[in-house]
Amino acid sequence: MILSNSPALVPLSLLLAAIVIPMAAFRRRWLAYPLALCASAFATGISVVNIIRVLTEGTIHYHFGGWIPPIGIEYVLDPLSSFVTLVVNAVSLMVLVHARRSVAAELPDKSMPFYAVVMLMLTGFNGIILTGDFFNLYVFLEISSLALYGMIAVGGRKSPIAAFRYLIMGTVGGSFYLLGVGFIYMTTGSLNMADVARIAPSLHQQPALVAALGLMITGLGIKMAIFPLHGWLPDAYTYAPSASSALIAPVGAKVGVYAIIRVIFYVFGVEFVRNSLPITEILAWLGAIAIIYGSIQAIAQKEMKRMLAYSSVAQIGYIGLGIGLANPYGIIGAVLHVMNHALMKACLFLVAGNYRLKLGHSTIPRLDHRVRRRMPWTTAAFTIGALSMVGVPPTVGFFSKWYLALGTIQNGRWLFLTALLVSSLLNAVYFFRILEKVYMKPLEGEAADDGSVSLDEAPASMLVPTLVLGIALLLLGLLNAVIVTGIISRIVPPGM
Amino acid sequence: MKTANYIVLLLFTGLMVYASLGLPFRGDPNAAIHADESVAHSPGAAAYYIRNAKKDAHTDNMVTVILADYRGYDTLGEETVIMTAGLICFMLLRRRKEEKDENL
Amino acid sequence: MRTYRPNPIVSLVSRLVSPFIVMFALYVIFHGHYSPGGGFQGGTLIAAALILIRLSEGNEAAQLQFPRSWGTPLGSLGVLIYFGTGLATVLMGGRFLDYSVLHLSHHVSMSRSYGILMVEIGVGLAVTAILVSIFDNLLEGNPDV
Amino acid sequence: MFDFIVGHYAYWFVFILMAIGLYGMIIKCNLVKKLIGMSIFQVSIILFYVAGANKWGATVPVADPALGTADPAKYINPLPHTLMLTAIVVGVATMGVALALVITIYKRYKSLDETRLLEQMRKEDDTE
Repeated sequence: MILSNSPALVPLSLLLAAIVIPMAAFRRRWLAYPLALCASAFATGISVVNIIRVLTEGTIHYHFGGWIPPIGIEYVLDPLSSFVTLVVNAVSLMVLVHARRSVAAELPDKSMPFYAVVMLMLTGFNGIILTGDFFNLYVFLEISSLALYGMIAVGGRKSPIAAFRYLIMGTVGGSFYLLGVGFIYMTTGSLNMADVARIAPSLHQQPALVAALGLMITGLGIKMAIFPLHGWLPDAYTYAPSASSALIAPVGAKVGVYAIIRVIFYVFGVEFVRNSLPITEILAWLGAIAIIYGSIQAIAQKEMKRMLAYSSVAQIGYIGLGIGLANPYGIIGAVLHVMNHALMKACLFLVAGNYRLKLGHSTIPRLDHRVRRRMPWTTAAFTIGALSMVGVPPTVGFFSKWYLALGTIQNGRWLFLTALLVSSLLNAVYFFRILEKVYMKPLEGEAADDGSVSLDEAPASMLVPTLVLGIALLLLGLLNAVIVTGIISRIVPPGM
Repeated sequence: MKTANYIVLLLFTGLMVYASLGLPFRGDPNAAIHADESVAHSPGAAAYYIRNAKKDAHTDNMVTVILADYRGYDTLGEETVIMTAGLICFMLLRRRKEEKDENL
Repeated sequence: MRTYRPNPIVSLVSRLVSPFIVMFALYVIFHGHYSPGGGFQGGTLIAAALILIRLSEGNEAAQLQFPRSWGTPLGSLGVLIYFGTGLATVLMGGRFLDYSVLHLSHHVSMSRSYGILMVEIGVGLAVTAILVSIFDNLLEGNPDV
Repeated sequence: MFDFIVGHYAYWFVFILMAIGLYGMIIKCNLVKKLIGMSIFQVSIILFYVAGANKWGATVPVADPALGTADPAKYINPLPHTLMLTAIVVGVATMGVALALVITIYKRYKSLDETRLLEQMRKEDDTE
């Protein structure tokens, strides 16, 4: 029974937790956290089962209510969706383990609704990833967006403004997507993605279908925060509470990326897209601009969370570039970077959270070598994360850049290759200035108070997930070939 | 910034007018959304609902049957959306007991 | 803090109308199978009746009718009714929300009909409770009240 | 030509509404006016779907024993109506959250003007 319903169980178990938490934890606040953790762990377990099933049995279709697709709603479990659900759930589980202390410190009286909203956000993400129906995707997109607005707005004094700006942008995005679905439905008469993929080629560049493609990519681009539409991202990540930004940053924008990959490569197909609007070309250019712009902005920031937010803009640029190249290496690089960036960003945001808890701040100019003495393990995790962001070989960050570079070479786009190389240098600038502060010997005058610094590491519940993610960055880098040949190479859509 | 927004607005309106050229005539019973069978020979959902809703669920109102049965999962999502909104309002606006006493 | 002055006409009319709104709402929910209507529409109407009392009689008096603290748990209960129906279908061996396996009646189609009714009741309860709770929370957060 | 106008004028009016809503959302500075624009935009999308569901000479999608259910041409398309019920609920939920945010912002800053709010936010950033 669990096996035959396994695709649906991932979002449903999280949804059940979201329903039960407000009832069970209304009087007993302490129940909220264990329930959320159990649901997240269960969802991760089911995602592992799903990926094994996909690798052995091939693509699995799950029909809700037993109705076949154009009539009812279906979930599609293929290598891409099973891989992305596993990444989203595993990273969120790690961050949730870490979140207990920082939620208790920052949102002491709001823990019950906070965990329920986190569960709803994850329900929305998993629903978006697994669904094979356009309108169902919209519903789950709105669930996750609403939950994101709420999670951002519970922060400090400035967070409601950031959340409101995100809400306006996000609603424009969601409505554009819904309008695009309307055009698709009016011209093809179907809401099922596979069905539309069969019908669309016979309609020959119908204006309404072309407009639908443009509207959907714009709408999802806002959710993904690709360069000119990224305005909501830095404020939202900076002013959200630590636990929220650590949960949102690794996986939040990736869902938009995933939906764009689905729409471009699996529904309309590369041929249709190339002949109608130069969407892939635009995405590649925007990606390249975002890489440079985000990196330069990140250098200028003083606050660690804000710096990481701008570096997210740059990293999403890499993914946009990979999608825009529209060749097998580009897709492999983009999907691999979805996983890598989720792991790296989670690791770095957890480090920022640890610093905030123990030092009371995460401002870059105020970090110095004493931090290394005081929190050696956290600093070690930070070092691995930073090296991975720069793209130093044994870490995962190197391999996705490698595939993206191969993709640019295959298409002969030397300008994009230059952008990739320059951005690595810029990444090195903004991470090494922190590493320099932490590792270099102090100046003569400051050496006096060296002895007074004692070991004061973050508590185990926060340290363990940080270290697990740090080790995962190294380990998955070494196992990279297995992942690419085993799963990601099967993702490359047909006809490419 | 303002000019950029006006340009976005103009672009959007232009795109919409362009798109409307390809839309089927309103009320045309032969349009793709009303069709029995799509171009790719998959069954057309709307015609199927009209024919079979009464038979399948013993219910006259087709909208109810689609809402709760054929596309019931969408409606579960809809309930989840409104529950999310309720929880967020609760999280943002509900004051603590002590705070309330101070204000009174 | 604004003071509340009762107005006899407003009070009388809203007290008089409110039960009829609730009755009509129940008709909309339960007659949704045969005429336009359903859980969401009916739930909104019940919420309108409750909010009408809150507006005319003042927030304190209305607490006797539907206490503020019920909103979130009752809303979750409504969603749980919907979810539970789906879970029951899974436990009976069908796909999620496949009401035909519930065997509520001899005929498969009647079984589906009852399944739809259960779901609509859940929707109505959730919408009622959550709309009232959103109203209460907006009122509570309002700096001028 | 005239046929084309008769077949499409409803969509054009909906697009005008959309442009008005989008204007309110991205150009107006007052937060509540933005929300009014958002509401107009969402309602215009609902109208777009419902306009597309129309069939000349058909009736509401409630099975009528006198008409039977064998001929789909006798009932208008029920699917867009169902989808829009869901979209209405999503709009209501978004509006609820947005109003909660507006109340919180007003409580903290005593202003609803976006440019002034952003100015104040940057000023607070610098003093920290």
